[in-house]
Amino acid sequence: MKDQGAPPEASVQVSSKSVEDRRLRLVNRTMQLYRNEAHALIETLHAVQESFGYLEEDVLKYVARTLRVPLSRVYAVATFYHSFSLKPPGEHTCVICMGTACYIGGSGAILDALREGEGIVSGETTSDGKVSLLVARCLGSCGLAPAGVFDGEVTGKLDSEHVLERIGRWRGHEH
Amino acid sequence: MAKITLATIWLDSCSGCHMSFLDIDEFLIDLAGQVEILFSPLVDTKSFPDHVDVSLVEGAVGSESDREKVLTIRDRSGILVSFGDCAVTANVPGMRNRYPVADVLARAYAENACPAAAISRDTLFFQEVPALCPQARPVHEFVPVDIFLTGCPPPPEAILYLFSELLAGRRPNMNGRTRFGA
Amino acid sequence: MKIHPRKNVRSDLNPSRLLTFRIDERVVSAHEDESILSVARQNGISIPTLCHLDGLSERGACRLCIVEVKGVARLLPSCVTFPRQDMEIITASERVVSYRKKILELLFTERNHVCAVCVSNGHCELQNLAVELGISHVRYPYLYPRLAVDASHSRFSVDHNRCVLCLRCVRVCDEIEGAHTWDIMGRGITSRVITDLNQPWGSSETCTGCGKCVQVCPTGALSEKGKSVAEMIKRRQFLPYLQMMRGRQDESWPK
Amino acid sequence: MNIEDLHQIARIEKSKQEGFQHQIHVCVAAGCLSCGSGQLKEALEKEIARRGLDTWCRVKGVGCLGLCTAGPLLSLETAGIFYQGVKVSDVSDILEALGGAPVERLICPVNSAFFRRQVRIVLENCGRIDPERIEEYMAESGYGGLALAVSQMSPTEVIEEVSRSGLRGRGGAGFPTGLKWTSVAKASGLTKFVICNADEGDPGAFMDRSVLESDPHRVIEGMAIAGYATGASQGYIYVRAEYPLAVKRVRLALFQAERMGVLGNNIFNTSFSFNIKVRLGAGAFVCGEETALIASIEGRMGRPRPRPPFPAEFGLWEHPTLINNVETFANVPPLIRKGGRWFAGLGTEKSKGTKVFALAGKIMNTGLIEVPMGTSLRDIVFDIGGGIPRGKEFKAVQTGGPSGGCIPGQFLDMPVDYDSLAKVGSIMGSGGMIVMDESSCMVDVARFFMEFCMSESCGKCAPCRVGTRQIYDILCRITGNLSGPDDLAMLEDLCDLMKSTSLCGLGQSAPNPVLTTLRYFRDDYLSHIHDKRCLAGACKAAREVA
Repeated sequence: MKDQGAPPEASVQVSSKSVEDRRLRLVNRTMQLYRNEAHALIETLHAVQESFGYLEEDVLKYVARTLRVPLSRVYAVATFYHSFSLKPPGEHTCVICMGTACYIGGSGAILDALREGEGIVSGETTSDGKVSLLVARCLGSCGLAPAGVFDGEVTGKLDSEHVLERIGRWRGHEH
Repeated sequence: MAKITLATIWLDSCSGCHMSFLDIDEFLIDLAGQVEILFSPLVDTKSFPDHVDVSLVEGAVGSESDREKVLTIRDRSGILVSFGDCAVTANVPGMRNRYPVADVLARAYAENACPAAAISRDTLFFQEVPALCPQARPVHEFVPVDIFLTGCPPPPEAILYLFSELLAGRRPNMNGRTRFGA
Repeated sequence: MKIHPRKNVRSDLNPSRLLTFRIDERVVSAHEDESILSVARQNGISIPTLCHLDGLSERGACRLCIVEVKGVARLLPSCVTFPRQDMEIITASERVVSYRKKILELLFTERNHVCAVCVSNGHCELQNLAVELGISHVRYPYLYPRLAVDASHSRFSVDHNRCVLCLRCVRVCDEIEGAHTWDIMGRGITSRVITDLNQPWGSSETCTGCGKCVQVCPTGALSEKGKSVAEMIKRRQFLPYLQMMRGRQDESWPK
Repeated sequence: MNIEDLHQIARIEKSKQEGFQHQIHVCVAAGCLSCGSGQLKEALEKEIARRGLDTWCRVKGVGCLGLCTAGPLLSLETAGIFYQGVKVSDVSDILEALGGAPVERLICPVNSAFFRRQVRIVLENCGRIDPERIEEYMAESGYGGLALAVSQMSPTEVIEEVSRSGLRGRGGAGFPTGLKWTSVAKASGLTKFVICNADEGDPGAFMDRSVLESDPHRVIEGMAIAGYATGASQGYIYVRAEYPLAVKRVRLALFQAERMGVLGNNIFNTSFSFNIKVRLGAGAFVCGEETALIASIEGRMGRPRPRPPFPAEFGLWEHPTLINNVETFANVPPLIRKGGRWFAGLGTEKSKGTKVFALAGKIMNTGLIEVPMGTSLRDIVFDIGGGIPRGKEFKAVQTGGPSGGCIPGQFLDMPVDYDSLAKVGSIMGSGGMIVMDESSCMVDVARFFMEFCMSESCGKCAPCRVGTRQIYDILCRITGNLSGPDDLAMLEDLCDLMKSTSLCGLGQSAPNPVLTTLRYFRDDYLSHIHDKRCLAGACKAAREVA
């Protein structure tokens, strides 16, 4: 009988990665925590996203083998949930809240201004790789509408000039 | 009994539905006795008459000129029949709808030209022919349609049935006599 | 892909009750674990379906098999609804039929179903349903999405323009073939069936090339290469047999 | 830990707190943190240490003080004074004023209706205790309800108490909690689960986040009581990954609860054992639906499946599962401590207790409030909420998020409870309340919600997958003044289709914002369609038309 424990080729194909890439530590720890069971998939993808910044294809394959989840299922889960991204993020990340309160408060106009002023559309990264623009469903900071997150820092009561100014600074030009 | 007046037209289509119409063969002779064709690619008339009892519209609405025609026809027809899949669903002409018009023209008249033509993209926009709309759409998105005759083309039997019912003064029920892509 | 309780295997140890109820005024009797859809079909009453296929797990997703049950305000999908004693089911009320038509019309608008140039023209479940329900035209605007055709596999091709997202391919690959090459990426209107990591089918490492997905596909979305318009006829008589063989209790025959 | 230990910890904590003459509470919930309350707290601590005041004055980070719009907020517990919009530069003034006259320019009026008219059960500890210390929760009778339940009541008695209270699910639909617990308790099977739904997905709602950030132990205690009552020994908290602070505080609280022995094996020396794990959501609104949430915990795509079978008998990993939302669980500990009859004394005949609302939009006092069920919309919007800013006219209040509706001025005197809201075509939802003034176009609001539902639709059933897109397209055409004569009829037709034939609650309720705006604000639609003009002046013509 063939040993069913280790999925075939798993160690061979990703050995270079698992040994050298320190970023895999958090991923491995997460999977071990759940004894490599398939239901750890979403938690593991969170770990991948956190340590790699996005879901790299090789890592997805590695996760699929380790948790013994079909490749297509891993991809399906990764694309079903909006927290995960398959593309590397820009140097900086700007999240604009499009929750109801923020929308009523004018966050749509901020997005329009960003599109016109900086040529960025939500979900995309500027061609210089500096800034990724994301839209949040609701940050829960409705009291501060419209709100946004600049590199992890929540900021409230935004307006278009303020946002354009910050993004301009990140990209190294003035408005 | 007075003859019913008929108009037929093809818009954005291949004229196959009209060919299928001709395929009713010997019944054409019977029909000729009961129907007067006032306007059609099959007869030599330049302008659409003020009123016809029945109009068969073949083809999707693919250009501004098609749109104008269809509005006129609706205005001047008692019963408007969406004649064939292109009219009902936009069918094959609608397959270009996913792409910008300029790309479609370039693909058809430059890239796929044989021998490879030295046509630049700009010269593809001729002034002499009606400009294409961004999309080819079904007739009923522009005007109310009374009868839908699906099929690519609709089978001659279905066309014959349509006429025999209309001539008997009934509104034909096309269910089961034809289908999308028939 | 387990999304629904497995049917109990009936045996002397696990007897199932026999119920009497009405479908379209007709008195029928069936076991409590037989779906309304299956009982109706056994009694010659046809209910349109798209995602259901004998031999695969139920999904309850296409909503075409909805029926009315007396005393229940909501419409119930007959493929995953089980009978109760004295239940009164109406399979084709005016209300239900009008909803079925609308759902089918929405499906026609969702992708680019050009029957005239389709390999499955004349042998397509979507097309047949349109005839069955008497759909003469589609009242909602067509969406004309831009979708790809993947012909990288040596024997088969997938045309997303003709996919209705019934996920029979995903289920047959997982439940019967055991490969789970197919799944569905994204969500909502942007959902799309994929092989492996959304890579060309031909480059899939997991596909066994068995072709079951092609045979169960209700439309021309999955087809065999070399077939022209109207030439693709699906054969799927193997399915109930395979399901029976793979689901049998005693794993091997006495040798 | 036994019950005596619990009382002992509470006593020690109380006397420790009484040792301080002044306690300065700084709000460190997400709202105030984002206006700089973190730095403020640090500055206060430094300054107190520098002045050597630390023996009689203490700075404490607390959960949400409610009035998010005026952050950073600060309260002086003993003096009963609230300061608003406090900056680091105000620190020395505040400290100097301790014990004397308060700093006039920072004062936030506590006797205003915003504070006066609230009745706090779920939020009783919000803004009063440090959410990162279990001892403070215990000092406020925390875990007393669990102790009482496991040591002196049978599981059946606990459920009877919950049923007697008339508590209904706070997640939206308002299903009677006692009934839900009964069916899980009755379901056969040795393994059962309790799940706390903290996937607060409604845009414009932040009640659950605030409760988890401000008083996480209350939810944990509620879940443990539910576990005892239903026979479950494992719980899950499914929380949005977008709430990092809430996740952090819940994890810390779980760690403390396990260390203290109020979670784990043989709780309060009984045979009852209960553990809780945290699972992160990953950005899918549909996971608020029970069966989708279960699929997500199992590591799959959050696609709902047809019910029945209900999770109560066929849930997580096919075992009987109880799913309640954060606020429902948060109501349980006081309900057990004080009795179901006490709880039933609050609220209206069919909606008992209180409800937490997140007030936002065009309103003076945005923030978190808790009021008895049956309070009128007018009281909430104009009295507690302080009315509409800049002298604008009230237009509508939106409740229930994308599944709810827009309620016009004519219903302002309606009592807010499950049944009244349903009667006007909306729902209670999880408690988001967004106020709109005359500058909002209701067609645009409907379009906003439909865009939300379209991109959150899981895509499983055809009516929702394609229906949301078709409805969205129509609304785009209308707001862009490009609509045809049949569009309104088609809109109503598609809404009816989705309501009647969609698989899950998301699809069935997605048309509600459209239907209520069509019913109450038809003029907004007609003006766009016939006059090609936006009545509110909010819509740019022909924008974003697909």
